[in-house]
Amino acid sequence: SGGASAPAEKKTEFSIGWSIYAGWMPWPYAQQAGIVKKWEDKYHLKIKIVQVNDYVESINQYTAGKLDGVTLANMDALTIPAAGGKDTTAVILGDYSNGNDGVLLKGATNLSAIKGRSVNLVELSVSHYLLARALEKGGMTMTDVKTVNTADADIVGAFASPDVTAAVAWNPQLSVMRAQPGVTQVFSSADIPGEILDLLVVDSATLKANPDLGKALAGIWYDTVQLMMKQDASGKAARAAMAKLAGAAPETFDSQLKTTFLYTDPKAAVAAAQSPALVTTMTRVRDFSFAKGLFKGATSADAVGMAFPGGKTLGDAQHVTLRFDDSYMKLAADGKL
Amino acid sequence: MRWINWHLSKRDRLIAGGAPIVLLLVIYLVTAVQRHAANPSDKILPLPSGMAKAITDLLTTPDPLSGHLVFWADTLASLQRLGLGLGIATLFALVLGLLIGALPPVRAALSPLVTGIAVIPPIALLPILFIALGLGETSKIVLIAIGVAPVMVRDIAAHVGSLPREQIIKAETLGANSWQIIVRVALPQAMPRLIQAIRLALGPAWVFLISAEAVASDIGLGYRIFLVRRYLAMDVIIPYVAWIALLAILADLVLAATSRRMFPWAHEAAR
Amino acid sequence: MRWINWHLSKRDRLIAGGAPIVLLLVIYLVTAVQRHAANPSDKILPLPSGMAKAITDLLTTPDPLSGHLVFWADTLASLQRLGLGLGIATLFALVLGLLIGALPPVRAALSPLVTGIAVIPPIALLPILFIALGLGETSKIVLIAIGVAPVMVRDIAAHVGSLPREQIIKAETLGANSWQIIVRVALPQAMPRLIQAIRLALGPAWVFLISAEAVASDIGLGYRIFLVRRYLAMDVIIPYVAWIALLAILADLVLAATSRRMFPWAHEAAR
Amino acid sequence: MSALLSLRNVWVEYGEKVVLEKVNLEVSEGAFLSIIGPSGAGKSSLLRLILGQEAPTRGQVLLGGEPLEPQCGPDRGVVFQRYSVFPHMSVLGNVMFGLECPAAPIAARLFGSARRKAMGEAAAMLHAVGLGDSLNLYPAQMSGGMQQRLAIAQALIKRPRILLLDEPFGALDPGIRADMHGLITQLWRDYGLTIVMVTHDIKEAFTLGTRVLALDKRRHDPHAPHRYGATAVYDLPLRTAPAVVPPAPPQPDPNPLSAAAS
Amino acid sequence: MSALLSLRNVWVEYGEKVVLEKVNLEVSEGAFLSIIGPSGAGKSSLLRLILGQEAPTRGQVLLGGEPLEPQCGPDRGVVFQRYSVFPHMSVLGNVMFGLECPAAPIAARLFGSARRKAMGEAAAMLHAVGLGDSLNLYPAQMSGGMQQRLAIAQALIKRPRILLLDEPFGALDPGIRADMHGLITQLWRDYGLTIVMVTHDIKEAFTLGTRVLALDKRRHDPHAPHRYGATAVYDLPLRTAPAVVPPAPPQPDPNPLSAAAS
Ligand SMILES: Nc1ncnc2c1ncn2[C@@H]1O[C@H](COP(=O)(O)OP(=O)(O)OP(=O)(O)O)[C@@H](O)[C@H]1O
Ligand SMILES: Nc1ncnc2c1ncn2[C@@H]1O[C@H](COP(=O)(O)OP(=O)(O)OP(=O)(O)O)[C@@H](O)[C@H]1O
Ligand SMILES: [Mg+2]
Ligand SMILES: [Mg+2]
Repeated sequence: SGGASAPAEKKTEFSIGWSIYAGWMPWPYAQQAGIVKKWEDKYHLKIKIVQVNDYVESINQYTAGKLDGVTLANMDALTIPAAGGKDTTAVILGDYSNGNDGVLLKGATNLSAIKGRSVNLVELSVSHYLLARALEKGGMTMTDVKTVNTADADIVGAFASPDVTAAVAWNPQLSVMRAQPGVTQVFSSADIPGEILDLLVVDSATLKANPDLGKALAGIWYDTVQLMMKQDASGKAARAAMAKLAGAAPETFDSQLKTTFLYTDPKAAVAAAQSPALVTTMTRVRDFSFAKGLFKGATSADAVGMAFPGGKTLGDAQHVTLRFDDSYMKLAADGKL
Repeated sequence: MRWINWHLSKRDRLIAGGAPIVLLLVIYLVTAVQRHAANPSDKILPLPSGMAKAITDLLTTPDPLSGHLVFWADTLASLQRLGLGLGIATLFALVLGLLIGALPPVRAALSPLVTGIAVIPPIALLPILFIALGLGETSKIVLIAIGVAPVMVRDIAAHVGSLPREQIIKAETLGANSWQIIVRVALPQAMPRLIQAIRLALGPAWVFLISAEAVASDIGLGYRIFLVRRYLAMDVIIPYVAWIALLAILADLVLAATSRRMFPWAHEAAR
Repeated sequence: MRWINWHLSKRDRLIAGGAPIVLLLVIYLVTAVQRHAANPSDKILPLPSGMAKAITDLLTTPDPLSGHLVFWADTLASLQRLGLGLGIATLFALVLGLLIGALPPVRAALSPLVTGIAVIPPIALLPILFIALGLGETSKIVLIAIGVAPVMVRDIAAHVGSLPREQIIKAETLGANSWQIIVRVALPQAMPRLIQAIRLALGPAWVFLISAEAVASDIGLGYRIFLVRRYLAMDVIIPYVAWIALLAILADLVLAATSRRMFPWAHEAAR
Repeated sequence: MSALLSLRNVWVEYGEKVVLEKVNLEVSEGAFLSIIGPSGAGKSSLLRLILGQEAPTRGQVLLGGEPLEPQCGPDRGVVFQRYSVFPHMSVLGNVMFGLECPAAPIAARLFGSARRKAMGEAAAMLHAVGLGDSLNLYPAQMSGGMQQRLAIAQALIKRPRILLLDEPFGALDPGIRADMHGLITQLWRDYGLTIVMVTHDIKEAFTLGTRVLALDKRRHDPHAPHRYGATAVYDLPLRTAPAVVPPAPPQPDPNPLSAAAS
Repeated sequence: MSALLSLRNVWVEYGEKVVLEKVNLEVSEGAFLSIIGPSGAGKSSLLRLILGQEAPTRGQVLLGGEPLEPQCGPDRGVVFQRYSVFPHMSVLGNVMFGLECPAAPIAARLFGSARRKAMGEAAAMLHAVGLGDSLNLYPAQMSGGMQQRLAIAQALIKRPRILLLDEPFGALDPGIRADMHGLITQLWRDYGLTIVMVTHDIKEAFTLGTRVLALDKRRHDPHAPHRYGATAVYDLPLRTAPAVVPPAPPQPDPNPLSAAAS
């Protein structure tokens, strides 16, 4: 079980969980295309890429110590493993949602029409956060709407029901829902760029004992994203394969990629990790989470400590459980992997 | 004394029945304490103190929607859905089970359909349910009913169908028509089995209730469980599940007692 | 002819049984055509052509992981899990059901525990299950087993417990000890009921299988259904559900025939 | 006088096994037919045929000249060999059921004064079979003989045109058996019933019946015992129907024990 | 000679209802006790007591001087009033079961030559009760009398020390009944069994038994019929145990039909 204090031993076999989301499809593709194998051989270790169909369950499995790393959003990294006392390090800042999350209304084209409606969304998720930010920007508060928790697998079906008129969702569901007649996207993550981040996190103790794991993961990641972003046949084939793995048509997948700001260049990722905007974002996220009671039993938003590149911290510096580590991305940027 | 004849006293039965449950609780406690020694903020196996605190919170916090205390509001909402869903399923089981079991033409016409519905996993077709019934209470209640009714219908139909043929003949010689045989011969003899079927359906009914509340809801025990699952708050989930189990066991005991009281003839050993 | 005596010929039974199913299909078709007339890209009620196309795709595309064709790979994976889960549940039902039903001390010790497990909705404890057993096959099989076994155990136990007391006494006068009574008197008479219990458990077993595959899996009928649910691809979901229903109905028929063939004494009307 | 019930060349077979073969029988209205024969000869099977519970493999059963419908109606009453009463009804309820069915086609229950009248009638019949003290028991709380008497009371209260009795007095002691004989004879005479009774008590068969039919195998193949079935080997007419010459009611022995012990 | 079985001031009550009161009975080894009495008197209840199936409300049942354990063992054999055989076993299987249990404590089945020997023994017993042609039938495929004979064969094959028979020949025709009488008497004599038999046939009670016990109510309260129970009203010793004077086997009537019809 993964506690911050648990001494991790050196090992050679690791498992990384992923679930279906446009920004995370490079992982299974890397395995399929042999990129994982290449980096495994280089660092003499084994990395199992494990699909977990249910996103929440993949995080739970990581928190419970059954996975060494997992793909997740910044907010969930904070509220689930980190708030649960599991010392977690974000190794890769993969992308930010640039329209992959959105607020949809039926029969209205303006955000202000949301007032008084029931909004279906996955409560306490980034959708909830997005809704809060949307309301804030529209001069409203959370009390102006009523939220109905809706499972992400069922939200498309639910939105097809006539009595559901407002919803917040992410891709791929979002694009299907938006395609319904009479539906307008009135707010999206493109309106708050860089706030919804998608990360690859690894258990801090494991990483400390096995720094090669971080290097291999960074190697795999940048190899893969650089391949998929090529505008030639090989890039197209890679994207088509990813679409298939996600159960989507290639065109749908491409359109989802358009609303995903992928940090294909490690330098950009390092810059984003070092930027003070990250601290601002995380402050917003944790204030929202604390207000929603996601820091179980804590008396203040400072209960969970976060560390950023360059020694900056946020919250309880004595109990840092979420670390943004840019060193592996930097190695990639410097070509030293 | 052969085991088969070894009837325990009431006291011994309580002790024997309690022992494995207490043992499981002790195993849980020991494991939880160990985990907490390793990681004081372990979420997976919360300590009783943590659970008490979490539940106290829910017992004292009013639900923003209804103004009632969260815990009771959840309980009430879930029990209402469960009661309606099980009630509808019971009604179907009784009516269809009797007709299918007693009347060969109805059996021929409906039993393939019921078998078909029984084997279609309803959660796979949720979107169709949403379109037809919306996302409100109806679809939750219908999901429970569709989930448990087919098993109950088939159980009652099989039971009625296996009533001794002599009883039917006897009733016919006494001037009973099909309807009278159904209401006076088949129905009363199906009742104890119906109660047994409800008892067996309680577990699956909770499963479907929780699934329904997980899909789309803003109140209910299943809603809360799936909501807090997002941050692995086992300190809420475990007491909620224990509470569900307690409610279900109470219902089970009440049903068993009702059957013994209302249908004494079904519980006397035949002579 | 009274309805209660109106036994249809085999042909008439087929017609009567087929009619409501055909009717439902027609209603579906009409509704689907109407919806497509209003919105040609309607996803919720796909036309047969659309479903045929979607399934042909799955029937011709190899699965990237296993290299087998997706449809068959899914079917195989699911059937394997289902078979193992149901098999384990059946074994439990038989062993525990016999012991609880026949031996009062075992009943006293285990029946509260079994009732407790029966009423705890296993999906509420999914996180614990996956954490304890990992994301592999074990946890899926165990979910199915935990989901259906308690109902089966209680059913068999109730059946064995209601065997006429005279039979037990008779066996004892013939020199049988508890073990011999269990294997020679209780077990064979529990077998037809066990088969009936498996038939009734098939539906719930698929529900649990699909729930398990929805959470953690990369292959299987339930996985595929939940995967494409994100795109509301009813053109895949409906054929998959129909395929599940077909498999389950086949299993049901095979079980019913097995019971009639292996336990003829249980199917002759008592004289 | 035309026959009320006729069996024409009737065969009953279970798979390979021939149980009854070439049974020809004409039962006239008002007859009291006793059927005797060894265990397993097919006596109960014959009753099941007349009841419409089973159809013959070959041949025809005619009731009032019409082929028998394969279902049973209120014109026939039955006491099965294994006293089959409704386990979920009290003693009184079991007997009242036959009165309630024709009177209340929809509710299947009587209320108010009609109910009280039916209760009185049922209680009187139960007194006649000696169950006056057990009106509220359930069948499972009664002894074998009491259940048998309940089944008799249940069948008799309907006064069916044809009454089929399968060893109806087998579980009764001599005293009560004699009372039952008296009761049956009286009802048979008063209502002109037609009775077919299977019994193992030869004396009973001859005292009560106007005609005695013996079923047995005529032929026996020791290597294939199932090959031949039973048929009527004796058919002894004793008296004519009661309308013409009412049979004397049998005199029950007031103290069977002392008589036998002496 | 000390009693094998003694009942000391035994009462049986069901709730308010007193069924047996103050029953005192000593049965010596080797006795053949016939019990008679009206329907519902408590004869079957008495057998259930001796069987250990039920405990007396008051009083004591002693077996060989020891208080009876509340469970039944292979020293006692029983034929219940309602022929209770195992519905899932064939005729042969039903009878073999009693041979298999003691011989195969774990497998509960015999194999090879032991099995063939048991089959032979069981088949012989079934021939003796006239079921030699029905070895492979299931009970549901048999007539009432055939099931009763199966139950008799099942109990007899064990040659139990105490044999309890509850109207064992009720469903049999006179011919087969006489065969059964011969069979029982012979086994009783050959193996020195102790037999307690309930019957309604007074003649049978007196021909077979060495002692006849009549159960009936001594007192009767017409306003509260359940208040008083039955007890032994007659207890007639007829002969001593067979070891001393073996009773003559009854002579079965070769043609009961002609005898009765004459
Ligand atoms: N569970 C019970 N509750 C109430 N009364 C009961 C119960 N079981 C038996 N009795 C009563 O006990 C009495 C004796 O029953 P038992 O079966 O011993 O009679 P019996 O002498 O064998 O009669 P029969 O000759 O008809 O078989 C009956 O009057 C019956 O009503
Ligand atoms: N389902 C069946 N399969 C095979 N044989 C059967 C079946 N039902 C009855 N039989 C046979 O039919 C024969 C006649 O049975 P029936 O019950 O009519 O006899 P019975 O004359 O009433 O005998 P009893 O006097 O013993 O009651 C028996 O030999 C029995 O084995
Ligand atoms: Mg018969
Ligand atoms: Mg009796």
